[in-house]
Amino acid sequence: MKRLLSVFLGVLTAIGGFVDIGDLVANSLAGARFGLSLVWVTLLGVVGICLFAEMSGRVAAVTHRGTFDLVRERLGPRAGLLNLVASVLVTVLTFTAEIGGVALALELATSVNYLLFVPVVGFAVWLVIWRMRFEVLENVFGLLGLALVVFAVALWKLNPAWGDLLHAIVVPHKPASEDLSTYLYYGVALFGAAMTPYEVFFFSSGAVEERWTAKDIPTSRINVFIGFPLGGLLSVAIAACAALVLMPQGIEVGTLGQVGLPVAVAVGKLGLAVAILGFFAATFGAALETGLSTGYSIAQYFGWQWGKFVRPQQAARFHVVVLLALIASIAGVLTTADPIKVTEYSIVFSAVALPLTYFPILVVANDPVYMGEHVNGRLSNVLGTVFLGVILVVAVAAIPLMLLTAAGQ
Amino acid sequence: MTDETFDLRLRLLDRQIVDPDGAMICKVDDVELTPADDGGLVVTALLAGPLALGPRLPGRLGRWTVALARRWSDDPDPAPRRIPFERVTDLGSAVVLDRSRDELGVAGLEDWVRTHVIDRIPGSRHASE
Amino acid sequence: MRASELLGASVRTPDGRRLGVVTGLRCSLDGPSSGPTPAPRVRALVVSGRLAGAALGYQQEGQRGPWVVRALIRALHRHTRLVDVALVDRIDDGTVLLSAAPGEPDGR
Amino acid sequence: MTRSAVVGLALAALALSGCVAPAPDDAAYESKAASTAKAAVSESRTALLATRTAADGRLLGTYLEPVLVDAEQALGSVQTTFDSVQPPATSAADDLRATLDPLLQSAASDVTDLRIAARRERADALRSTSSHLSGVADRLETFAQEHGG
Repeated sequence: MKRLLSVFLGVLTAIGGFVDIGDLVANSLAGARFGLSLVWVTLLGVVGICLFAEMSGRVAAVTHRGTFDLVRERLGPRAGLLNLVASVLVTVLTFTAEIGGVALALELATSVNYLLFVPVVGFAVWLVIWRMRFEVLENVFGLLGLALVVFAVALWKLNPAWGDLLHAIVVPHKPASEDLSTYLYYGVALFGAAMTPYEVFFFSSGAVEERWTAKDIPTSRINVFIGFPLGGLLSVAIAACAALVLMPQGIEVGTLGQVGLPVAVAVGKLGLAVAILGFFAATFGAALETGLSTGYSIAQYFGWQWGKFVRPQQAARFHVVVLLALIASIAGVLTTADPIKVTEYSIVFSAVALPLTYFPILVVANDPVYMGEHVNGRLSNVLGTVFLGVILVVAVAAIPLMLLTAAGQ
Repeated sequence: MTDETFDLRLRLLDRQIVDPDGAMICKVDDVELTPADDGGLVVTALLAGPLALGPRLPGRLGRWTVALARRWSDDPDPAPRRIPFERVTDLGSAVVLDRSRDELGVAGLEDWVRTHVIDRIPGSRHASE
Repeated sequence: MRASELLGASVRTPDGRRLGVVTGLRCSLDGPSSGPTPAPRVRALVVSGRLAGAALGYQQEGQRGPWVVRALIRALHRHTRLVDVALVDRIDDGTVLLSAAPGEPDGR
Repeated sequence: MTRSAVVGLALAALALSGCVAPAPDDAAYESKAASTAKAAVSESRTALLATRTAADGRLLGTYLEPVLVDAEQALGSVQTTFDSVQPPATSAADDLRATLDPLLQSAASDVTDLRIAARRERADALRSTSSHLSGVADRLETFAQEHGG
């Protein structure tokens, strides 16, 4: 019974923790501009993240080594360092976007300018990372993130023609008014948002934090294969709400306030309050994840002690790295650069960095000396190879598309 | 490791080093090889730290890493931190030693950061709640 | 000597022919050590045309999938051979000089 | 740094700054005008949707103001960006500007009025300004459609 409960809790936190500022912005943006014609990209991305999160969780459970530990081992110190620098830059950019997102959520709840919240938010993020136990931190923000289910409620209340909705998802049509390059650019952004690399660093390092062993692999699979797709459905609901309420009005999403408007229209005040809570939890949780992931990656590359399962004193360099990343992110938000724009760039650069993370995981998951009987099966390898191809194409296309479309304008 | 032979680069170099309790110490940044009396080259020590990693990094970055580590050190002729191979008790997904980090005295930067930054922040000595 | 001085070093025969670069060090676990674990003893240098991808592990037996990656890496390293460490004469600034030419590639 | 890297960085910086080169001909100017009108429609309709939802009692009081402030600022920057483009020296370009500029100004001032009325909680002012802004937004939309946006 207790075990069942913990599995259930794991699934819930996986759902609630799936969406972050990148998913919120990218899905709402794409929904308002392209209707449901890009939902297939989100679904594809969800399959990809399930595949690779399961692989990295399995690798971490069997070897007790985090992703970057293995990246350096397989790519060597040179290519590993290049990989580290690129991944850390993207993760810190995402960290900045998440902190901006928390502050924007607070602005919507209070009418007070978001910049005034930034120092407080930064301090709160640090305090939680410094003091709160890993399991507590993961569960609290994962469960609160479930508040975003209100987007699904809103969609249901909007009572769309479900058949047409499904048809638009299954048989996507690019709106005639949009260029193909713009359509593809937003596709890249959605893919990057769904498959953000930090999620894998966090997931695998989290497995080590929680001292998973090979016995925990089934639990991990349930979390991933049930939790992530349901979390992905929240992303789709956000896109569908924007498509139903904002698109007919010609509204293009550029603020977090616009993302929440469909909920107010469909559900009302209480629903909106829940949505704001969801924004807060999703971005705050993701801020913790990105902050920790920065520390995980750097510490794992250099072999330093990392993690929240030891006292901060015993992982001094790890905590200093997290603190420095936090300071950089706070400074980034305080430049008054629009957090929504920062988010858009962070997900496109995530798409560029995807192969750096996913390729080494695929290789290590195939190493029989490491993995023993838990080595990748044929299905994982066939899908993994297909996705590696997709990821490579997306990564190569991302920057040219960005330049060609002037970042989707 | 049941293989009859294994690749040193694949199975030893760049691998995580941990103490008997699993606490992370450092990476195998390089490996010291010594010609053996009865032929071949034998691993006599694991090398760690910027003076071992630096030479493996490309061009200017590598040279800067080494130069910086030399400046940081009090020793007039600094060498990488050396862990004699006798300390190794297991070679698995990590290299396990029979001593803790403090007993080995191999983590200069960690100690410095701990004393000068982390210990000054309240709560650093307590586990998370 | 450090392992990193060998890895990536180019390998030449006495008559000056370049065999390739050292991409790996084949070890057996039977070297002398006063500790609980026998020390790895380098038996042979793995010599291949190029360094790229050699650390991914596809030159060893057992690492099979994914098929595409394996095929690619094996194609890159199809001229891989093992050179007995006893053939090493001296190591000079990034070059390993052999005392005699080794036999033909072992086909792996 | 190699030259290709410099060029790459310059291109990236150009893309990131989102700035537009001075419009060289009528067609480019027209397309710029159309996309400007489209952006203005988006911001005006956002303000309208938020105001209407608030009037229905479905929006939190704290939520309306940031949405209106954002729309107001965005309209301001949309207008500034358009005005910074040097129009080609043709009567067609002058006509475009003469039609679009007053609409942009009107939309911006309406959203400002909405923001002020919202803070003062003046329902009547909100209603009358909304209906005016609604007309402006429709004209902006027509303009955008006519000019291929």
